[in-house]
Amino acid sequence: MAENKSKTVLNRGSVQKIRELGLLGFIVILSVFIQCRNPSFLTAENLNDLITNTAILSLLSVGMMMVIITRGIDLSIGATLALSGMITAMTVRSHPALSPFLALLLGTTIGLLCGIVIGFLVAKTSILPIIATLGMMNVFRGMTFLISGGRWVSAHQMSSSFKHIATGSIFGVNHLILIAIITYLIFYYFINHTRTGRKIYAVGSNPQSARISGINVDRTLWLVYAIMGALTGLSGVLWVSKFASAQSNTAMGYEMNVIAACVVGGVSIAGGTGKVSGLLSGVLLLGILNNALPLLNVSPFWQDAIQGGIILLAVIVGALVRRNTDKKNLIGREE
Amino acid sequence: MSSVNIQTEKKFSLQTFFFQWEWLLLLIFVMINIINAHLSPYYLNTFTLLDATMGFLDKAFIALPMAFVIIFGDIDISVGSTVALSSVVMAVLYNAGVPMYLAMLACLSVGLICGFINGILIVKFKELSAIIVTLSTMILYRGIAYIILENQAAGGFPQWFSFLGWGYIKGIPFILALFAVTALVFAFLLHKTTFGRKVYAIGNNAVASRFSGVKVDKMKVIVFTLTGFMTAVASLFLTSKMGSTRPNIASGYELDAIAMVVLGGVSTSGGKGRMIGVILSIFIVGLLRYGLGLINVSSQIVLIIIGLLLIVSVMISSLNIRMGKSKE
Amino acid sequence: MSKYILELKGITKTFPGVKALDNVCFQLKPGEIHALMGENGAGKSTFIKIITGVHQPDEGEIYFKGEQVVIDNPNDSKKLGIAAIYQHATSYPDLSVTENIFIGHEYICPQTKRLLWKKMNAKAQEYLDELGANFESTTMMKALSVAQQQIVEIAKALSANAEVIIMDEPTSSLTTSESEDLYRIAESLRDSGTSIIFISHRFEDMYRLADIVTVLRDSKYIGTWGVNEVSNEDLIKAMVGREITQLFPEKKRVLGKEILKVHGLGKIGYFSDISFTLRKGEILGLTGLVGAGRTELCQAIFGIHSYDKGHIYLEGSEVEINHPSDAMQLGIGYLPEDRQAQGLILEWGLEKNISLSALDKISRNGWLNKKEEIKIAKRLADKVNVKARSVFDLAKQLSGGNQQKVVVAKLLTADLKIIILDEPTKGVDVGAKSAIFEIMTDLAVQGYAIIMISSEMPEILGMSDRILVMREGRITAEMTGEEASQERILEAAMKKTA
Amino acid sequence: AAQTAGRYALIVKSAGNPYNENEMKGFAKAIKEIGGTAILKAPAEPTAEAQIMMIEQLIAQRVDAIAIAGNDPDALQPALTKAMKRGIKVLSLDSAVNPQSRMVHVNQADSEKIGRSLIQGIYEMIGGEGQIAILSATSQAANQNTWIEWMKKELKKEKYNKVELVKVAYGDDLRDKSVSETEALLKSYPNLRGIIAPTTVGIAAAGKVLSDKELKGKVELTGLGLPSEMAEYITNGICDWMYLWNPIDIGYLAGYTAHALVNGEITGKVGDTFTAGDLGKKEVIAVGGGTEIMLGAPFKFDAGNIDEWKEVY
Ligand SMILES: Nc1ncnc2c1ncn2[C@@H]1O[C@H](COP(=O)(O)OP(=O)(O)OP(=O)(O)O)[C@@H](O)[C@H]1O
Ligand SMILES: Nc1ncnc2c1ncn2[C@@H]1O[C@H](COP(=O)(O)OP(=O)(O)OP(=O)(O)O)[C@@H](O)[C@H]1O
Ligand SMILES: [Mg+2]
Ligand SMILES: [Mg+2]
Repeated sequence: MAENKSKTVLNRGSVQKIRELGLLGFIVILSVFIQCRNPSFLTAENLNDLITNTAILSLLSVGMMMVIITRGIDLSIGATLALSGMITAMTVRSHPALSPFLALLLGTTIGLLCGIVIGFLVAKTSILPIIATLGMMNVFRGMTFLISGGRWVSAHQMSSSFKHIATGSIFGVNHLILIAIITYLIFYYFINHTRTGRKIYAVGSNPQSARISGINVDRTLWLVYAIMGALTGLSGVLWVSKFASAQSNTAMGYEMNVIAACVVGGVSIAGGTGKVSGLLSGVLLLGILNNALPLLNVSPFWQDAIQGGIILLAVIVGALVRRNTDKKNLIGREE
Repeated sequence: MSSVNIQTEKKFSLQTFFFQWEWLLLLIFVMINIINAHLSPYYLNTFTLLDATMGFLDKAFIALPMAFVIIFGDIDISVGSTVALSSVVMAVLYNAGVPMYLAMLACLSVGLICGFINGILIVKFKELSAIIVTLSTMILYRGIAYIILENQAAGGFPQWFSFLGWGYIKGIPFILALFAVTALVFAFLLHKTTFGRKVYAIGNNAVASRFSGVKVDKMKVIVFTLTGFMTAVASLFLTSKMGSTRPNIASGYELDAIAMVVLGGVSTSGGKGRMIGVILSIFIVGLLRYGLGLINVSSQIVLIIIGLLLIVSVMISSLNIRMGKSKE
Repeated sequence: MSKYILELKGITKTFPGVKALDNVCFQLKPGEIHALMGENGAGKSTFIKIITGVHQPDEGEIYFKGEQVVIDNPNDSKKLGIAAIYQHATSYPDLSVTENIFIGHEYICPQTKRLLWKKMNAKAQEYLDELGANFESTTMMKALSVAQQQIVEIAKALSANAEVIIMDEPTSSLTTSESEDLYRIAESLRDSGTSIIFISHRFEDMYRLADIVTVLRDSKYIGTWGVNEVSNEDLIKAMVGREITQLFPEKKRVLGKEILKVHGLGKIGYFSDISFTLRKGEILGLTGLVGAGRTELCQAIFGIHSYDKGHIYLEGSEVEINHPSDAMQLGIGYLPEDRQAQGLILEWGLEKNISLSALDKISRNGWLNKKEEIKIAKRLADKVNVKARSVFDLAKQLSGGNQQKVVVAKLLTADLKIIILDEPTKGVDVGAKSAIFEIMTDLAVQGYAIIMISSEMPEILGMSDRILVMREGRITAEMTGEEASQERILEAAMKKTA
Repeated sequence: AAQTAGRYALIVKSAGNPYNENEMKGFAKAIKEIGGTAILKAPAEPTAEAQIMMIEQLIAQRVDAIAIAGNDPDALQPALTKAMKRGIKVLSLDSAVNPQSRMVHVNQADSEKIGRSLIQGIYEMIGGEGQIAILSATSQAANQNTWIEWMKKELKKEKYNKVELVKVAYGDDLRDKSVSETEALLKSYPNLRGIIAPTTVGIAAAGKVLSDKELKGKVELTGLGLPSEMAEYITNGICDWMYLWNPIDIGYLAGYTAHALVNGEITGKVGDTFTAGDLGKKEVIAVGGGTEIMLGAPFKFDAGNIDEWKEVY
C-alpha cells in the first residue's frame, strides 16, 4: 500500500508548527497595532524591558509546562516563590557578604525542597495535584508570613552584589535574560532529546500503559514537581533581587499568569502535549500584554477585560487553526 | 449454556460501610466542634453558632453546583468574577432607578449568562478544557465589572435587602434556612434522578456516555449555567452582607469553593463524590475558620491549618478508596 | 540448562472475590509457538500479566532458562527479554508511532545519552513496512484506528528483540490479510529461535501458527496438546466444557420490507458515495480491510459523526440524525468496536452500565427506580449469559469477552429496529460467540434488521444474508450470502482501482 | 482581671505588612498602658469580606471596642453597625469607614494637607514646570483616591499652570505591575519630570526603576513610603524627600481613643477631648460627614533623618 502512506497522517510536527504560526501571526498583528498606538513600543529599550520583565514568567512556565504535560498543575508556585525569596533575602540581610551564587543556590534549594514535598504528595500518596498544591500553597504562604514576622526586607538591607544579580548584564544582555535563555536551551534539550524527557510525555499521555510498560511513573512525577520547585526557588531569588524588596505576599496569584502562558502556548491541560517553541510564543504574548497595556494608555479599568479577552481569543484562534490542520490531514484520504 | 447465577442483592459489608469518606468527615466535624468549644468560652452557644453560619454560607451556594462541575472532571474558576460582575450590575441598575426586585432578577440573569457562556465555550472548544476557558472568563468578567463601576462603590440598597444576609426567621438565619433547602434539592438531583446519573456517567467516561445516547454537551451547558446561576445567588447574599459593592469583591472565592468540594470527597478526576460529603465539608471549613477566629489565631496559622486539613484528609480518603470500593 | 526457556509451576492468583488463576502450570520451549486458549475469563490475560510482572502471583514459581526468577514489575520481565502485546492496546496517543514503538528502550548515543531520532524513525518504518502498515512512523498515535494501533503494538514487541514474545489476542482486530502478515513475522521469529506465547479465540490462528496448545478453563489448567494431535471438537470441549454442535445457527428467516436506505452518503476523508439498503429481519455483513471506513460509516449513521453528502431514509422517509440519542429515538442501536473506551463505564457495576442507555425506562419523570434497574439488568445479563457474581460487579473486573456481552446487553434495553454491531465477536470465546450469534439470529427472526461489521471471514460468511465489501471508504462489492466466497470478498477488498 | 479592664480589638488591613504590624505594635502599647487586653487581627488578604468575618468573631467575643483600618469604606457598614447595636464601641483608623459605621475616625494626617503638600513637594523638586504623573495603588483604594482628589484641587491654582498632570497610573500595590507602569510612564512621556506615588509599594518600585535607569535628577520622585523601603532611594538621591506618618503613633492613638470611648470620656461628638498617653491632649473635630481625631501633620523623611528611621519601620 505504498501510495497510501502520507494518507491518514496527522504529522505531529506540522500540526504543532502551524498552530504556533497561528499564535505568532496573532502576536505580530497585536504588536503592529500597539506600535501604531504608541511608537515607543518597538524600541530597543522597551523590548529590553519587556524581555527582562518576562524572564521570570518564562522560567516558571517551563516548569509548569512539564507539570501540565503530566496531567498535573501547580498552584503553589506563587507561595513557593515568596518563601524562597523571603528566606534568601533574610539571609542576605544577616550576611551581606554572601556571594550572589550562594544566594541563588540557597533559593533554588529551598524551592527544590518545596517541590520535593509536593512531588511526594502527588507521586506517593495518590492526592491529585490540584489539591496537593492548593493545600501546600496555603502552607508555604503561611510559613512565609511567620518566618518574616510581617516585616519586609528592603533595598537598603540588601548587598549591592545581591541586587546586581538582576540588574547586571554581560555584553549588554541582562542577567535575567541570559538565565532564561540558558534555562530554555537546557530544557529544550532535556525534553526532546533525553529518555527522561520523553518519559514525561509518556506518563502524561497514558499513565496506565506507562506503568505496564515499566516506566517508573512515580519517579517521573516526583522529578517534574521537584524541577518546578527548583525553578520557582530560582525565580524567587531573581524576583527579590529585581525588585530589591522581599514581601510575604510576593507574587500572590502569580500562578495564574504562568498557567495562562502555558495554555496560550498550546500546552493541553489534558496532558501529553506541549512544546517549548509553542510555550515561548505563549510567554511572549503575556509579556507583551503586561508591557503594552500600560503603554497603550487605556483606562486602567479596561485592562483586565482586554487581557482576558485577548487570552481567550488567542486560545480560540489556536484551537481553530489546529482543527483546520486536522481536517487537511484527512482530506488526503479522499480521491 | 453454563448458566452462572447472577446475584441481585448487595451484600452488606461492615467494612465497606465504615470505610466511607463521610464518616471521617463527620468525625472531623465533631472533633472541630469539641475543640472549639473547649478553646473558646463563646463558641458553644446556639446563637453564636447560627450567627457563624452567616459568615461562610454565601460561598457554600457556589460549592453545591461546583460539585457537579468537578464530578464532570471539569472545574470553574470564573465564579469569583461572576459574583463581582452580577453584583455590580445589580447595584448599577438599582442606582439607575430600576426597582430592586428587578435589579436582583438582573443579577441572577447575569450569573446565568456568564455560566452559559462558559458552558458554550467549553463544549464548542473541547480541546480547550474547562480550566482554560474559565481562566480567561475569570479575567474577562471581572474586567467588565471594572469597566462598569470603575473605582466607584455602589450601594444604598433598600432596607429589606439586608435581610438576605443578616435576617432571621424564627431565630434561624435566613441564609441558613435557604441553604438547607437548596442543599437538599441538589443532593436529590445528584443521587436520585436520571440527571445526576448522567452527570456521573459523563464524569466517568464521556465517550461511552455519548455512545449510550447521553446528550453530553447539553448536560455540560446546563450544569455550567446552573453554576453561574447559583453563583449569582451567592452574590446576592454577599452584596446584602456588605450593603454595597465594588468590582473587586469575592476575589479568591473560586479556590474556597473548590476546596470545600474537594474536601467533601469529590475527586477532581471526575466521576466520584457525594453531596453529603460536600455539605459536611462546607461546615467543617466554615466552623473551623470561625472557631480559630474566636480564639484569635493569626490568619497565617489559619492558612496553614486549612491547607494541612485539606491535604491530610484527602490523603486518608485516597487511602480508603484504595480499600478497593467504588464510590457514589 | 533446562530444555524450557520459560516454565511456570502452580501459579495461583486471586483478585478480591475472584480466583483468576488456580494452580496453573505452563512450559515453553525455545523456538516454539505456544497457543494459549480458553473461555473468556478463563485467566489467560491474568496469566500473561503474571509473566510480565504486571500482577504478582499469590503462589507458584517462575523459572527462566532453568533458574527460578521473581518478576516484581514489567521492567524485570523486560530485562529477562520478555515482551508482550496486551489485549487492550497500551499506546500513548499523543506520541508519534516511533516513540510508541521505542518507549523504554530508545536508541541513545552512548556518550551524550542523546536520543537518535533519525535512526529510530527509520527502524520503526522498517517494522511498519514489514507489517504492511499504511501509515508512517511519524504519525501521531491518536490518528490511527484501533486496528492500526494494534499493528504498532506488534512492532513495539518486535523492536524489543526479545527471546519470548507474548501476544494477547493480537489478531482480534486484524483482517485476514493483516493476520497473514502477522503469521509470516511470527514464523520468521520462531525460525530465528524466539519463543512465542499466542493467545487467541480464533481457531484458524492456532492451526495456522501454533505447534502446541494449552487450554485453561475456569482459571484452571486443563491440558496441553500438540496442535495436530487434537481434534477441533475435543479442543472446544476442553475449553467450554461442553459440545458446541454448530457455531452459526441455521439462518431460515423471512426477510421483511426495506427499513433502512442509505443513498450517496459521503464524508471527506473517511468514505464516499455509500448507498445500500437493509430489510427487516436481515443480517447485512459489512467487511473490508482495516481502515476501510466501516466504523466511520456506521458511526455516521448512528449520529456520532456528521456526514457531508447523501441521505438516510428510514422506512421510506428521510431522517436527520445529529446525535446518538436521535438515532436511538428512531430505533437504531450501535455496538462500538472499542468496548472499553466507547462501550462501558469501567468503574460502574453491570446494572448501571446496562441501564445507562435506557434511563427513561427505569425512571418516572426524572426519578430513578433502582429496583426496576436491577430487574432489567439481571434479565439482560442472564439473556446474554454474562459471567459475573452479581449485577453490582464492576465492569472493569470482567474479562474482555464478558465485558463485550455486557455491551450487547446494553443494546437490548432500548427498543430498536436496527442494530449495528461493530466487530461484535472481537476477543470473544467460542462459547460467547455462539451465544452472541444466537442472540443475533433471534433478533433477526423477531424482525430486527442487523448490520454486522466484521473482519472475520468465517462469521461474515456464516451469518450474513447479504455482504457489503468496503475499500478505502467505498463499497466495492455487494453479494448475497449464497454467492459469497472468501476469494470474492478478498478480491473486492484488496483490488486496486486502475 | 483582663475582663474588667476591657478587651480592645484592632483589625488592620492585612497581615505581613510592616506598616500594619507597626500599627498593631502601637495599639498594643497603648492598651498595655491602660491595663486592658489587646486583640490584634490581620486578614491574610486585604479584603472587606475577611474583615467582616473578623468583626463577626469579635462581636461573638463581646469585646468592648473594635478599631479597624477598613479595606472598604462602605462594605463594612452592616457588620459594624451590628457591632455598635450590641454595645461595642467602633472606631476606624488610618483608612476610614463611612461615618454611619463608626463613632469616630483616627486620622493619620489631614488628607487635604497630604494631597497639597505632595504637589508642593514635586513642584519644588522639578523647579516649577514640567509634566508629572501619579502612580497609585489599586483604582479601588479609598484614601489614595481622596489624596489624588486633593492633589488635583491643588493643581488648579495658577501657580501650577506650568505643571501638567499627564496620567494617573495604578500599580495595584504589586511590585511587577508597579514597575511596568513606571516604565510605561517614562516611555509614553519622554519628558516626564516627576512622579508622585502615594503608596508604599508604588513609590519603592518607582524608586527602583529610576535608580536602575539612572534617571537621578532627570525624573523626580516623591510620595508616601516606608522609611525602610525608601532609605535606599533617599540616600542615593533619587527621591529628595517623601512623607509618612508614624504608624506606631496611629495605633497608639487609636488604642487610647478606644479606651476613651469605652469609659465614656468621649462619645465621638465634636468637641470631646481626652488625653492620649504620650501624645497628650486630643480633640474630636468634624470632617466631612463625620468626626475625626487628627494625629498631626505627615512626617517628612529626607537624607537628613532617614537613617534613624529606616530601622524603625
Ligand atoms: N483487575 C482485576 N480485578 C478483579 N478481577 C479481575 C481483574 N482482572 C481480571 N479479573 C478476573 O480474573 C478472571 C480472568 O480474567 P482474564 O482477563 O485473565 O480472562 P481472559 O482469559 O483473558 O478472558 P478473555 O479471553 O475474555 O480476555 C476474570 O474472572 C476476571 O473477572
Ligand atoms: N481519530 C481519527 N483520526 C484520524 N483518522 C482516523 C481516526 N479514526 C479513524 N481514522 C482513519 O479513518 C479510516 C476509517 O477508520 P475506521 O476505524 O472506520 O476503519 P474500519 O474499517 O472501521 O477499520 P477498523 O474498524 O477495523 O479499524 C481509517 O483509515 C483510520 O485510519
Ligand atoms: Mg484476556
Ligand atoms: Mg472499525
